[in-house]
Amino acid sequence: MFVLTFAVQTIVEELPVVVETLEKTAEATDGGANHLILLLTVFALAVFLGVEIITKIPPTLHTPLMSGSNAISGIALLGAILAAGGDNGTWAHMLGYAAVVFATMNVVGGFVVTNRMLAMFRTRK
Amino acid sequence: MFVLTFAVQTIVEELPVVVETLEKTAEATDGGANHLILLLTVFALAVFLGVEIITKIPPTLHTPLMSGSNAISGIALLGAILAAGGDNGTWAHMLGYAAVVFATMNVVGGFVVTNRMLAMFRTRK
Amino acid sequence: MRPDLVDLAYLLAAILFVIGLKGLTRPRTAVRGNMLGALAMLFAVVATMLHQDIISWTGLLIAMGVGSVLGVVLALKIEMTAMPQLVALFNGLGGGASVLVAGAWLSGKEFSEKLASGNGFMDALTATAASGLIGAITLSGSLVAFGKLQELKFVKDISFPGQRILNLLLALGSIGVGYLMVVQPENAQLWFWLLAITATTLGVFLVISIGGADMPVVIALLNSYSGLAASATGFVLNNNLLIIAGALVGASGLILTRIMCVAMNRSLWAVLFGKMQSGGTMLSDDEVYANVKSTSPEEVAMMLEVAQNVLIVPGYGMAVAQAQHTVRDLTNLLLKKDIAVNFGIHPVAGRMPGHMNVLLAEADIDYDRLKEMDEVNAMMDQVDVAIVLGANDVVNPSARTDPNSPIAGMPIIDVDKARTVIVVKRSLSPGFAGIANPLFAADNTMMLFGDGKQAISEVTKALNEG
Amino acid sequence: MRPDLVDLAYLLAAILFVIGLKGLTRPRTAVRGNMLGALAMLFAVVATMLHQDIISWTGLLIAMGVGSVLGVVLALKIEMTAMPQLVALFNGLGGGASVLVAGAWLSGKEFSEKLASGNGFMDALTATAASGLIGAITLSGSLVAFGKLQELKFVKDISFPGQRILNLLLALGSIGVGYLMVVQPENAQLWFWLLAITATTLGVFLVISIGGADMPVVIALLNSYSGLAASATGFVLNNNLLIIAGALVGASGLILTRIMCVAMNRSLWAVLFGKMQSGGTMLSDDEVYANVKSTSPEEVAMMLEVAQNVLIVPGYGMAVAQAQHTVRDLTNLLLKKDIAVNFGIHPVAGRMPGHMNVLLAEADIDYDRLKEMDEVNAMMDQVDVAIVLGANDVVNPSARTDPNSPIAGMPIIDVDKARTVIVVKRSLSPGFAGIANPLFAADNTMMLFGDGKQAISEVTKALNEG
Ligand SMILES: NC(=O)c1ccc[n+]([C@@H]2O[C@H](COP(=O)([O-])OP(=O)(O)OC[C@H]3O[C@@H](n4cnc5c(N)ncnc54)[C@H](OP(=O)(O)O)[C@@H]3O)[C@@H](O)[C@H]2O)c1
Ligand SMILES: NC(=O)c1ccc[n+]([C@@H]2O[C@H](COP(=O)([O-])OP(=O)(O)OC[C@H]3O[C@@H](n4cnc5c(N)ncnc54)[C@H](OP(=O)(O)O)[C@@H]3O)[C@@H](O)[C@H]2O)c1
Repeated sequence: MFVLTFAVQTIVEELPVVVETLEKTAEATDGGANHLILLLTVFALAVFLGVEIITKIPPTLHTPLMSGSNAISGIALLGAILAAGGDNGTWAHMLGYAAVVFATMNVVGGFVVTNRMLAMFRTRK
Repeated sequence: MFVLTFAVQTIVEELPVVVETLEKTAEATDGGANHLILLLTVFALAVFLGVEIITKIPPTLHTPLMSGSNAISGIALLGAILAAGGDNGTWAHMLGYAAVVFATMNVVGGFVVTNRMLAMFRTRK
Repeated sequence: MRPDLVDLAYLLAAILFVIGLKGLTRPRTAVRGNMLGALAMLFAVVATMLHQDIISWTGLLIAMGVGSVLGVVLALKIEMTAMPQLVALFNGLGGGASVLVAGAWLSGKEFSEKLASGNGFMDALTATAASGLIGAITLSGSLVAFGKLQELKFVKDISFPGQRILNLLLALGSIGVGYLMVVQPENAQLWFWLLAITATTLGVFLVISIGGADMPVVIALLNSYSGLAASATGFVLNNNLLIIAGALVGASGLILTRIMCVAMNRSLWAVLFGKMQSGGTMLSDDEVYANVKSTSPEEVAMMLEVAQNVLIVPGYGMAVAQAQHTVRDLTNLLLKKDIAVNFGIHPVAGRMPGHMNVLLAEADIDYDRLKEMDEVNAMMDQVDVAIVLGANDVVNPSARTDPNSPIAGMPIIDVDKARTVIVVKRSLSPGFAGIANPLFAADNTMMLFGDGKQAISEVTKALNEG
Repeated sequence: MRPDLVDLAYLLAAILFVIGLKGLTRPRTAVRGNMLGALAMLFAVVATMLHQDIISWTGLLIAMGVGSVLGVVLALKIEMTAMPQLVALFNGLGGGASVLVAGAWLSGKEFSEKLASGNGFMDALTATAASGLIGAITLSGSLVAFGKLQELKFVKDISFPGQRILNLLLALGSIGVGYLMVVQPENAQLWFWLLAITATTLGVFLVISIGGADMPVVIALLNSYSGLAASATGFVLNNNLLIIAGALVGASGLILTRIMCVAMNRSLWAVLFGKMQSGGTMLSDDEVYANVKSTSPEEVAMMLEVAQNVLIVPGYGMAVAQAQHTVRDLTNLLLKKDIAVNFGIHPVAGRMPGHMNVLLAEADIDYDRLKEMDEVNAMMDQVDVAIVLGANDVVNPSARTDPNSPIAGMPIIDVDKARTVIVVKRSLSPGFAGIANPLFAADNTMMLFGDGKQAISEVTKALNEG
């Protein structure tokens, strides 16, 4: 409860600051906002591409698709590696290592189990 | 012929320069090369997306597709506008205006003729 | 390796992911598609390890070794029937990793440099908050889903008055805290972990009240979230591969969610927030089941002997009983006797989309015999014997007949229109939707009570001897 | 408008383009899809006009006005049969615009600033060279294609010994000059225009030797190029909308090219560089056409009167004769007499993919009657009368029977297997592949000589009266 009240209070107090920060961000990132929009473009295109491809996948393959795409979502592993392996201090390293273990499980386990499922489909002609 | 000999000669002479330039480019664009790769990413995703969508278009609609996508290729119009309308000197302006006329013809004509064709398909239920 | 080379490697990996996903569109290329995906991941990991910012490898290799061993063991030990749980578990881990990465970034070098420089970096902070929020919901939601599917004792369907309001408050709270994080970068760590806790709680409460039958939808949705979380992390780290891979997964999850909702004829909103009203014209079980006839394996064998066209409709019970291999034996026997056998696959039979296909494929049953719902329904009047094997909701005619039923309007496989129906299950207890099934008491239905595997193998034996 | 807002507008426009293209996948949504594309373009143009770098509007508005008027007039005046030419012309203009934009950039402010700063900007220069190279080839190639299709006198099929070597030299020369441009930015303008000239010449020589029948493939390929040129311009200007739209067009052109090559059973390489060898077992026309029987409209009407199942196979001749409306009248009359009428559409009938569909749609002929090649071939033995209307190569049985024929292996519509075949054309002259057609002399074939429109309307009249 206390945290909540505090939070609400801070939000109200900070309101004028945000406008300023927004403007600062906009100025500072002239050319950088451009970069952000490029990232957004990449995101939007990838979503469209995903939709187009996935809608073509037949029902038979939906379970492998689910576990396969789940494995891909472990891509956060790359971020984990950078966090754990970089010059970042102990706390960041600890978080990073935990993230590496989690994400690796997701990635490796996901691909292996998907392969196991799909191999069943292959045995039949 | 003369031009050709001259060109070949220059190419040979310039060879050492290119390595240097390449390195300069790489250094100067640290973070900028990143930007180039983002642009390449956008390009690659768009190509894949295009392939996925276009392969779904039925033969009936191939002629409108051809003229419609042709209209879209007139998108160079945006570049033409920037060249003709910017602070660029007479020569660039002249080229720009010519490009604007050409590209507008491509765009407007392309969309109109596509619409004309497609409207025929619509009249039937 | 120079950052731009790493980026180039990421671009190649992204292209490999796309090609791999395209491979998944056909059974024949699916194995290769999955391997391409794994290869892309390996490639991306190696490129990242070579990044010039990585100062030590030992810890990383150990951590990855541990993760790999755990992952492989889980993946190889798991029963095919427990696949939904496993996906839920992995999914939660992925979401958790996103939260941890975002947290690590906030206490890392780049963040402190940005903070010191005094420049605004709202976009990165917003992405961090999003990554924490979505990742935490994915983490706790997936773990709760895992618990429900695994039928862990301490995970119950909990719902209480005011739950929606609590959820709304938690959601608003998370957004508020995220906002604070963005505007007060000096306290970013504090706010971030508060955000993570709030969102984790939210994830628990969101999923805990959803019935088990809807778990697959929840998992697909959470899968989509874990992709979005990875994308958000990509925005934080300015990493296009994370963005692309995350977006692909996000799209995949969303589409699977949609497919399931359509197959159940319910809106996503109803799945997530609507309670399954426990059924309109609610007759007591005694009334519905007054005229149930039961039968024996020998009698079933006799009926099969004289049939020309048999349809098998498998459901979740087949998965539980692990009866797929026994079913294969029965099928082969029938085929040898020149009796046509087909399988009617309902899109949401089992606990995952395509669940039945995987199991039947495991038992080497011919791909061509698996028919989709529409196809079987069209030829139902030519079916002499329909064997319903551990399916319940997907063959419940009240979906068609009772407009007040909770599953009203859900398309079903119309086995009740076959000449004779044999229902194999252990009792008269309901399926996951929790409602009675008038099919069991229909004139042309006979119940064969018992475990699916056992019952089918007895039928096969009787048929062999008879 | 701030550059980042312009970029945001471009992102929205790109999404609209994608959605518009998706609309083109179904006839019902195609009109809307095309309009969305046009809207996206308008949106992008307006955003660009508001860009802070634009200092004057007057000239721009005038130039765009002129272009729009010219474009609209051409688009509305053109006959549907001349569509291929029009696309070629527009395509050339688009390629030309890319060249001009790249040239303008080299003499613009940004370039001189970059040059003065002494920083490398190889990537932009490479993109400029690519834009000039591809754009120039597109420009001249498209105009030559236009000339051929329009049958302009001064554009002939020219091929001479050593042409391939010349083309190779021109290609190498263009690349060499492009390379010089990149390494000598101080002389960039000189090299660029030299590049443009070389590439223009290359475009002319590449296309001039390709036969008229292959023009549609060339146009699709050049369409793809014009997209790639726009993408390259996008890399020069750092503009993601140009990149995306260009890539979409590039993909579209490539796929259409592939579809056509597959339908003709020829490789792209053979289309571009192989000469159509003038036919293997080359019999003289006199030999092939010894037994040709001709018929009259009245006789055809009598045959139709007693037929139950009529198949009409239209080809380029129907487009030339503008016979589609007359065909519609005949169809309606036959239907009134309870005679089944279908249309067999070969994928490369006419001069563009889908050409026949557009024409028949123009005449309001029911969508369902248009059958694809495989479908008609499967039911060919039930066809009583097949009317071949101005088609030739696509019904030439030597594709099936003569392994040495230039069109050997190309899938055709097997009208020769129908009970009776009526071929409507003006003479015995060959189609675009330039080879004799044994169908015309087959026992079950009768020729109805005359202009397509005239002949069909006479048949209709006879049928009405008879
Ligand atoms: N597949 C998906 O993607 C998905 C997604 C969302 C929701 N769902 C939901 O899941 C349900 C699926 O329907 P369904 O018909 O497949 O399954 P169901 O309705 O859950 O019924 C399964 C039946 O199998 C029987 N069973 C359990 N263990 C057995 C054993 N060892 N041997 C024989 N029978 C056994 C059970 O009866 P006894 O206990 O009497 O044996 C039960 O009635 C639907 O409600 C659907 O909406 C599925
Ligand atoms: N559609 C595409 O996308 C595409 C792409 C690439 C290549 N092609 C090529 O184009 C050709 C298309 O085959 P097709 O069978 O449609 O056409 P075609 O083989 O070119 O034959 C057209 C026939 O129509 C006749 N004709 C012309 N004007 C006529 C009129 N006014 N009235 C009646 N008949 C008339 C001509 O004979 P007369 O002069 O005796 O009247 C000619 O034989 C193929 O070779 C194909 O490979 C098409």
